[in-house]
Amino acid sequence: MELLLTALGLILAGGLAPLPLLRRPACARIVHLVLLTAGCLAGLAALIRTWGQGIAPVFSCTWLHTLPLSLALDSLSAVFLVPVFLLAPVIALYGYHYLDRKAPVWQAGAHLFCFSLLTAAMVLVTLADNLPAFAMAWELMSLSSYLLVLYDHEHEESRKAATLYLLFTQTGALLLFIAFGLLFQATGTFAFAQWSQAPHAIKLAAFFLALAGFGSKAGILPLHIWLPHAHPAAPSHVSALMSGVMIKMGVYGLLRFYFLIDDPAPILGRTVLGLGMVSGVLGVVYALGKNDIKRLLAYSSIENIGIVLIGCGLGMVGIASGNQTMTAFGFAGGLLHMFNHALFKSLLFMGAGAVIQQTGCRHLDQLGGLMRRMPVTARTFLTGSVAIAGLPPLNGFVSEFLIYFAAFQGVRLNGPDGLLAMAAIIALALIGGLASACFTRVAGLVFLGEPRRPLPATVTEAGLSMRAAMIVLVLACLSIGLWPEPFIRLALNGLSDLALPAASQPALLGSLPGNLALATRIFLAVLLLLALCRHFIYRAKPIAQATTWGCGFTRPTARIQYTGTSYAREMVEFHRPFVKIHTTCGPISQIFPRPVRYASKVDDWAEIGLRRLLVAPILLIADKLRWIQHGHIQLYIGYIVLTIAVLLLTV
Amino acid sequence: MESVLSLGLALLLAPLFPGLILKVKALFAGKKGPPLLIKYWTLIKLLRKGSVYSTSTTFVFRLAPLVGCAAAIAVLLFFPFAGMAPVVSFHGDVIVLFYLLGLGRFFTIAAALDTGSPFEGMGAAREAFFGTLAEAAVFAVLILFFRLNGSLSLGGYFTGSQPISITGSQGALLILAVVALFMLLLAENSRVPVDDPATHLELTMIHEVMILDHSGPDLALIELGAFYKLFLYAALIADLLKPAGLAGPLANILFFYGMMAVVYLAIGVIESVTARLRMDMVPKYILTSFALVFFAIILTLEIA
Amino acid sequence: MLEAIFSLPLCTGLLTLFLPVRLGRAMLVAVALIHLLLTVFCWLLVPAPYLPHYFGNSPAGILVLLVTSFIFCWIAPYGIFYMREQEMHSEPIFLGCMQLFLGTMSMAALADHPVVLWIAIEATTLTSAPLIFINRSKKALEATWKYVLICSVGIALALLGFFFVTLSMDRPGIDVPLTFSALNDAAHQLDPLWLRTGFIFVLIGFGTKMGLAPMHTWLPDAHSEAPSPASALLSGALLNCAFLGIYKVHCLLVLAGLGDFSGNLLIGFGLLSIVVAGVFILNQPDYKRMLAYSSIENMGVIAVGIGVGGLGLYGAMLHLIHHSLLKSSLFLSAGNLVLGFGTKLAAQCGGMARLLPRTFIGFFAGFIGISGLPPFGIFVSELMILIGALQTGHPVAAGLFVAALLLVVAGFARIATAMAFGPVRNEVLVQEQPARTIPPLALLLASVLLCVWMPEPLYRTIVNTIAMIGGTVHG
Amino acid sequence: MVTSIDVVLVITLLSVLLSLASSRMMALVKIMALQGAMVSVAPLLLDKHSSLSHEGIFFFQLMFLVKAVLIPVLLFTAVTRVAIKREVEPLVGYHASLVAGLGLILLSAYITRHLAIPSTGKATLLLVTAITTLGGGLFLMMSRTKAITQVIGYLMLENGIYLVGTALTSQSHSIYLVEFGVLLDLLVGVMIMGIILHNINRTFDDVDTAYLEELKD
Repeated sequence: MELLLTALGLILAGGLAPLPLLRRPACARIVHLVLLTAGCLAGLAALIRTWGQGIAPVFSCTWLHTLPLSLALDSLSAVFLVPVFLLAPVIALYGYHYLDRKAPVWQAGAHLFCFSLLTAAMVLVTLADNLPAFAMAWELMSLSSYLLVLYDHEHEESRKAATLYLLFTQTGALLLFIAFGLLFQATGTFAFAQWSQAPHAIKLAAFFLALAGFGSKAGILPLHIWLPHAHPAAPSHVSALMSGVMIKMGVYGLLRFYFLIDDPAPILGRTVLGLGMVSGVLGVVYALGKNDIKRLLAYSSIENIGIVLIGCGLGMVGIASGNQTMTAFGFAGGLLHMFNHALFKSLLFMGAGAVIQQTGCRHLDQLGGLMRRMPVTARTFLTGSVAIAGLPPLNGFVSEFLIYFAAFQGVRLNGPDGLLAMAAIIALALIGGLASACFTRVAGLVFLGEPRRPLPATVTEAGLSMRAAMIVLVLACLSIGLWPEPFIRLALNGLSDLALPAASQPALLGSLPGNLALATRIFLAVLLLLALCRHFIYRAKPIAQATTWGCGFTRPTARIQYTGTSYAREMVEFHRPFVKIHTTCGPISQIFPRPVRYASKVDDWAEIGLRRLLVAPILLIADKLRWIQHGHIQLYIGYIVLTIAVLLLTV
Repeated sequence: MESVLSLGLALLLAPLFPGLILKVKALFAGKKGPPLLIKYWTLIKLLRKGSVYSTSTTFVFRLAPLVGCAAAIAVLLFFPFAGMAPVVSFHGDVIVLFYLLGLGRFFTIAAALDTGSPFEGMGAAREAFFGTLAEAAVFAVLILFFRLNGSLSLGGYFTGSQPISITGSQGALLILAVVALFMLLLAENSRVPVDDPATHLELTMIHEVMILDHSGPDLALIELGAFYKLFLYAALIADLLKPAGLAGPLANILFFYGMMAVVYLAIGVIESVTARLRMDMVPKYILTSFALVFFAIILTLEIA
Repeated sequence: MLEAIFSLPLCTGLLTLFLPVRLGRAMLVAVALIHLLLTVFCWLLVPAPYLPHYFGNSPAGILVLLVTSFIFCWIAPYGIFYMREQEMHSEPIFLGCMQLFLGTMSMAALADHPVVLWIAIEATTLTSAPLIFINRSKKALEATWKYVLICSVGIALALLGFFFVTLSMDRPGIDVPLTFSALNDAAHQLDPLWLRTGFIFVLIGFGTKMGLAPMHTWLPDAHSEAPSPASALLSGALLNCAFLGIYKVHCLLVLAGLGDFSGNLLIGFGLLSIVVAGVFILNQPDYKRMLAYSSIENMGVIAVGIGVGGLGLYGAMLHLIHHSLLKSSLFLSAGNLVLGFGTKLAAQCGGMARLLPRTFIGFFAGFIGISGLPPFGIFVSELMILIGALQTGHPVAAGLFVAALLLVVAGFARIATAMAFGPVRNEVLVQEQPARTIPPLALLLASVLLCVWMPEPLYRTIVNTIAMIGGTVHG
Repeated sequence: MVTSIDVVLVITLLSVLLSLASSRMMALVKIMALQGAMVSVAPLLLDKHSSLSHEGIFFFQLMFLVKAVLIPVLLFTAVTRVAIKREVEPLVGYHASLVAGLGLILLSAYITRHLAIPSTGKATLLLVTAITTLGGGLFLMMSRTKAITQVIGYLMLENGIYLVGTALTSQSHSIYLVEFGVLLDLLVGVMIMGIILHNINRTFDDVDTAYLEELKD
C-alpha cells in the first residue's frame, strides 16, 4: 500500500512544487502536470496490483491524540478511484493550454495547488474508513473545489456561484456529520465497519440524512441548485473535474453508507430509485431549456446522476427483494455509467471550454458552423454527444443497457417494486429520447449549420494539449463501447468486497457482454458494407455544391436558422407543471412592425422554491430581528434584568 | 439457412409494400395509380443520379443516410420473419435494436441541422420530440411482452415454445398491443395522421422536410432505410396476428406476408380517409397508444 | 512565583504610563516575551503559588493563560506599528493599558478564589476601557460608555452570584476555605438551591462579559470601535477569561451533581448566541462588527460544547484555542484594512486581493478557518461538539447548532468574497508592511499546526481541564 | 424593640425611595452619600461582627471613607463640571418611579419570605433593604436618560449587592484583602466613569444618553 501513499504524495507534490516556479507559468504547469500524472499512474498501478485481493488497510494513525484516522482500500473504493486516477491527468493536460497565462501569479499558483488538492482529497474520500478521516477528506474536497470555482473571481456571478456552492456543500457536510454522529452514538465507535450494529430506526434516520448530505454533493434533485451555477462559473476543465469526477463522490458516499449500515429495509432502494427517476427526467428537461452551453451540460450531469441512481436504486431493490441478477446488473450498470459519464461529460466540458475560449460566447443561439473552424473539437464533441445520448456503439449505451436489463428483471417483482421497475424503464426511455434531442441540439447548433453571427477570424482550432486530451477521452469512450466485457466485469467487481458476495459473481452476467459487443459489431459491419457500396455508387457521379434549399425563400441569411430556444420549446412545454417558462415579447403594432425583442427563459422549480420558501423568509426575519440592537443602553440593561427574571423562575 | 433466406426475402420485398399503399390511396381517389413496383423504380432512378450538397453541410450530412439505413438493416437481422429463427438473437437484443433506430434518428436530425435551413430545423425538432414519446411507448410494449413470455429478444417473442400471439392465452391483451403498435407505426414512420408524406407545404412536414437537401444515392439510402423501418413495425404486427400452431414454414410465410399486405392496406386506407392531425395534437395521439399498452400491462398485473 | 505572571505586567504597565513612548514600546514587547516565557515556565513545571488561598494554577486557567500570552506576544509588536500609522496623541496610555490589561487577564486566569476572580475580571473591564476609548471619536466614546456600564452591571451581578455560592457553604460540617479547588472537593455537600441560583447570576454576569446573547449588546460596539490590536485582544483573550469564570462554576455544579441544570442553561445561551450572531452577520455592512458578532457566535459554540459534555468538552477547549488564534488574526487583518482603506464598510474594501495581497491571504484564510473548514482547527472542534451533542443525546440542540452555523457561514461568505474580490472602490491610503502582515499569518499558521499536530503537554493540559467534569476524549 | 440596625436599614430604604423620586442631581448625590454611609455602617451593627479585629476596624473605616466620602465627592465634582441641574425628561416619571419603588419593596419582601435562608436570623429586613437597593439601582439605570444618573444607579446596585453579601455570608471576615479588592474596583470604576462622563460632556455639551445611540444595527 506504500504505492498508494506514494501516489498521494506525488499528487500533493504536484500542487506544491510549481509554487516556487510561478514566475515561469509554462514551466510551473509542466511540473504540475508531470507530477500529477506520475502520481495518478502510481495510483493505478497500486489498484492493479491489489485488484480483487479483498479489503486492504492503507494507513492509520491517531489524530490530535484522540481521533483515529484510518484509510482502507476495498473494491468499491477501487472502482471509484479508477476515474479519479484516469481523468485527473487528462484534465490537467487540457488545462495546460486552456488557462490563460496572463493571470496573476498567486492566482495561478492557488489554482494549480487546489487542483492537486482536490484530486488528493477525492482519493482520500474514497479511501476513508472511519468518521474523522472521511469528514476531513470530505471537507478538504469541498474547500479545494470551492476555491477552484472561485478562480474567475472578477465576475460577480462566479463569486455568487462559489458562495452558493460553499453553502450547499457545508449544509451537506453538516447533515452528514449528524448522520455519522447518530450512528456513532448508537454504536460508540468511529469505525465504519461496526456501524451495521446500530438499531434499525437510527439507521433509517441516518440514511435519509446522509442521502440529503451526499445528494447535495451529487446534485440530486432538488438539492442540485448549486450545480448549474457553479459549473458555468468555474473554468471549463474545473467543471470537467467537478462534474466528471467530484460529484460522483456523492454517489460513492451514498453507496458506501448504504452498504455499511447494511439495512434490508426496501424503502431505501425505493427512495433512491424514485429520486433517480426524478433527477434523470427533470435534469434533461431543464438541460433542454437552457441556452448557456455550460449550464446545459451541468443540468445534463444531474440527469446522468439520475441514471446512475436508477441503476443503484434497482440494485438496492434487488438486495431488498433477494433478486441477485437485478442486484448485479443494477449496481454494475450504475457504476459503469458513473465511469462512462466521467469520460464523456469531461469530454463535453472540454469541448465547450474550447468553444468558449475561442469564440468568447457561450450562448447556443449565437454560435454555429464551428465544424469548419475547429474540426477536431467538433468531431470529439459530436462523439461525446452520441455517447451521452446513450446510443450504441458508444459507452453510454453499455451502462444504460445493463440498467435496462436490471429494470426488466425487476418487472417480474410484484407490489411497488415491480411498478417502480416499470416506471424506471419508461423513465430511462424518456431520458434517452430527451437526451438525444438535447445533444443533437447542442452539437447541431454549435458546430453544424452556419455561424449565427459572423465569427472573428481569430477563431481557430483549440490548443494542442486540449485537442490531445479530448482525443484521449474519445478513444476511451469508443473502446468501452466496442469491448464492453472487461469494463462490465470491472464495474461488477466493485461489489466483490461488500456484504453481498453472491451478487458479485461474473457468472450472473452470462454471455450478455459478449452479445452486446456482437450486436454493436454487427451494426458496424453493416454500416461499413453500406459505406463501401455508397463509395462504389458515387464513383464517377457528378457532385455539385449549392446553397441550402430555402424552400422558395430567395434571400436566406444565417440568422433565419432554427434557434435552440424554438427547437426545445415544445419538449419543454410538454413538462409544464415542473418547468416555469418566462416569455417576454413586445407587441407587434402598426402595419410595418418595428423589430420586437423576444426573450424566454426556463426556470428550475427547485430554485424558485428555495428562494420563496427558505431564503426570503429567513432574510425577512433577520431584518425584523435587527431592532434588538438599536442603541438604547437602558434597553440593553433591561435585557439583562429580564434574563435574570426569566432564569430565576427556573430555579 | 432458412432464416437467412427469409431475411433476404424481407429485404427484397420491403420496397414493394409502400407501393401498395400508394395504390390503395389512388384507388380511393378514383385514379388508376402508379404501378406496384414504383418504389423500386424510384430507388434505381435515385441511385443513377449524382448529388447536390449544400455548401453549409459537413460530413455529418453524408454520414446520416448510411447510419439510418444501416441501423434499419441491422435491426432486421434480429427479426424472426414468419416465426422463423432470426439470423442472430440474444436475450436483451430488443433494447439494442430500438437504440440503434434511435441512433439513426440522431444522425438524421443532426444532418437536418447541418443544412442550416430553418425548415429542416423545425422538422428536426418535431422528429426529436415525437420520437422521444414514441420510444417511451415502444418500451411500454416491451414491458408488456416481457411480462407475457419473459423474453427480451425479438426472436424470443415469436419463436420458441409459447410465442406471443393474438390466438394465445392472453390474446385479449394483445389486441390492445396491436392497436397501440399500429398507432406507433404510423407515428414512427411519419404517416398520416401524424405526418403527411404527400404534402407539399414544408411547414407541415416532419420527416420529409428533414431530407429536403438530400439527393441522389443518399436520398435512396434514406428511402430504403424508411422502407425497412416501416417493414419492421408492420412485421411486428403481422407476427402478433399470426396464430401459434400454424403447420409448416410455407404456411407461416404465406400467412405472414398476407398479414403484411393487410397491414399496409390498412395504412393506405387510413391515409385515404383521415386527415393529418394538428401538430400539438400529435403528443396526445402518441400518449393514447402509450395508455393502451399501459392498460394492457396493468391487466397482466391483475392476471398475475 | 506564580503571582509574578500577573504582577509583572501590572507593575510595568503602571510604569509605562509615565515613560517616554520609545521606551514604552520596548517595554511592551519585552513584557510580552517575558510573560510568554514565564507562562510556559509555570505551565511545564508547576510552581506553588505564594498566596494559595487566592491563586493557583488550575489546568483551565493555564490553558487560557497560554492562549492569552501567545496571542499577546504577536499582537504587541503589531500594535506598535499600527499605532505608529495613525498619529496617536496618547500612545503611552495605550502601551500601558495593554500591559495592565494583560496583567489583569493573567490574574483572572490564575485566580482560585471566586471573589479574586471577580476582582480580576472587573479589573479587565477597567483596564481595557481606555484601549477602546483611545481614539476619542464620538463613537468610541459611546462604545466605551456602553462597555463600561453594561459590563460593570453584569459583573456586579456575578459578584452576587458568588455570594450565593458562598452561601451554599452555610451547612453544618463544611469548613473549607473559599477557593474553587476546595469547593470542588466539598461539592457534593453544598446546598444545591444556592448553587443553582449562584450559577444563574454568574452565568448572566460573566456571560455579559463573555458576550452571550442577550447580554452581548456591548460587544459589537466595543470590538468595532476599539483600535484593531485592542479588538484582537478583547476578542481573542478577554472573552476566554470571562468564559473561565463560568466554566469554573459549571465544574462546581457538575461535581455537585447539578450538571444537567447548568449544562442545559449553557446550551440554551450558546444556541441563542449563535442564532443572534447569525442574524446580525447576514448583510452586515461593517466588517469589524461582523467579526465581533462572529466572536459572539464562537463563544456560543464553546458554551454549547461545554454544555453537552462528552466529546463536546474536548471540542470546546479546542474551539477556545483556535477561535482565539483565528479571530485575533482576523482582527489584525481587519486593522490592516482599516489602515489601508480608511473605512470599516465592507462595500468599500473591494479588490483587497489585488490591492493588499498579504492582508487578503490572512483575511481570506481566516474566513475559511472561521467557517469551519480544514486545515484550520475549528473544523475539528465543531465536528467534535456536534458529535458530542448527539453522543450525549441532544439531537435537537445539534440540529439548531447546525442551522445556526450555516446562517453564520452564509453571511460571512458573502461579505468575505465581496471584500476580497469585489470591484475596487477606492485606492490604498497606507500600504501594508511586514510588521503588520506577519503577525496575522503567524497566528493562522499556529492554528493550522495545532490542528495537524498537538504537543503532548498541551494535550495533557486539555485532558486535565476537562477530566474534572468527566470529559472524555476517546469516543 | 427597635435596634440601631433597623434604623440604619430604614434610612437606607428611604434613601432608595428618595433617589427614585428626586429630580435634582445635587440631591441625588447627597442621597448617595447618605446611603453609602448607612450601607458601610450596617454590617457593624450585625451581631456577627460584634468582635472586630484590627484589620476589621481599618477596613470599615476605609469603606466608610470610600462609600460615604470619596465617591460622593467624585460625583459632586462631576455634577458641578457637567453643570446640569436636573434630569429633564426621565423615561419613567417621578411619581411612577416612586410607585415602582414601593412595588419593589413589596417584591423584595416577597422574595425574602420565599427564600429559606439559614444564616439571616433576624436580618430579614436587611435582606429586604438589600434587594430593594439592588432593584432600585437597576431601575434607575433603566429609567433615566442622563449618564450621570446611571452611574448613581450603578453605585446603588453595588450597595445593594454589598448588603446582600453582608446579609447572607456567615463567612467570618478573617482577612479583608478580598473586600479591599472589591472596593478598589468600585473606586476605579467610578473614576473611569467620571472621566468618560467628562468626555461625553465635552463632546456633546450634555450627558444625555440620547446622544449615545449612534452604534446600532
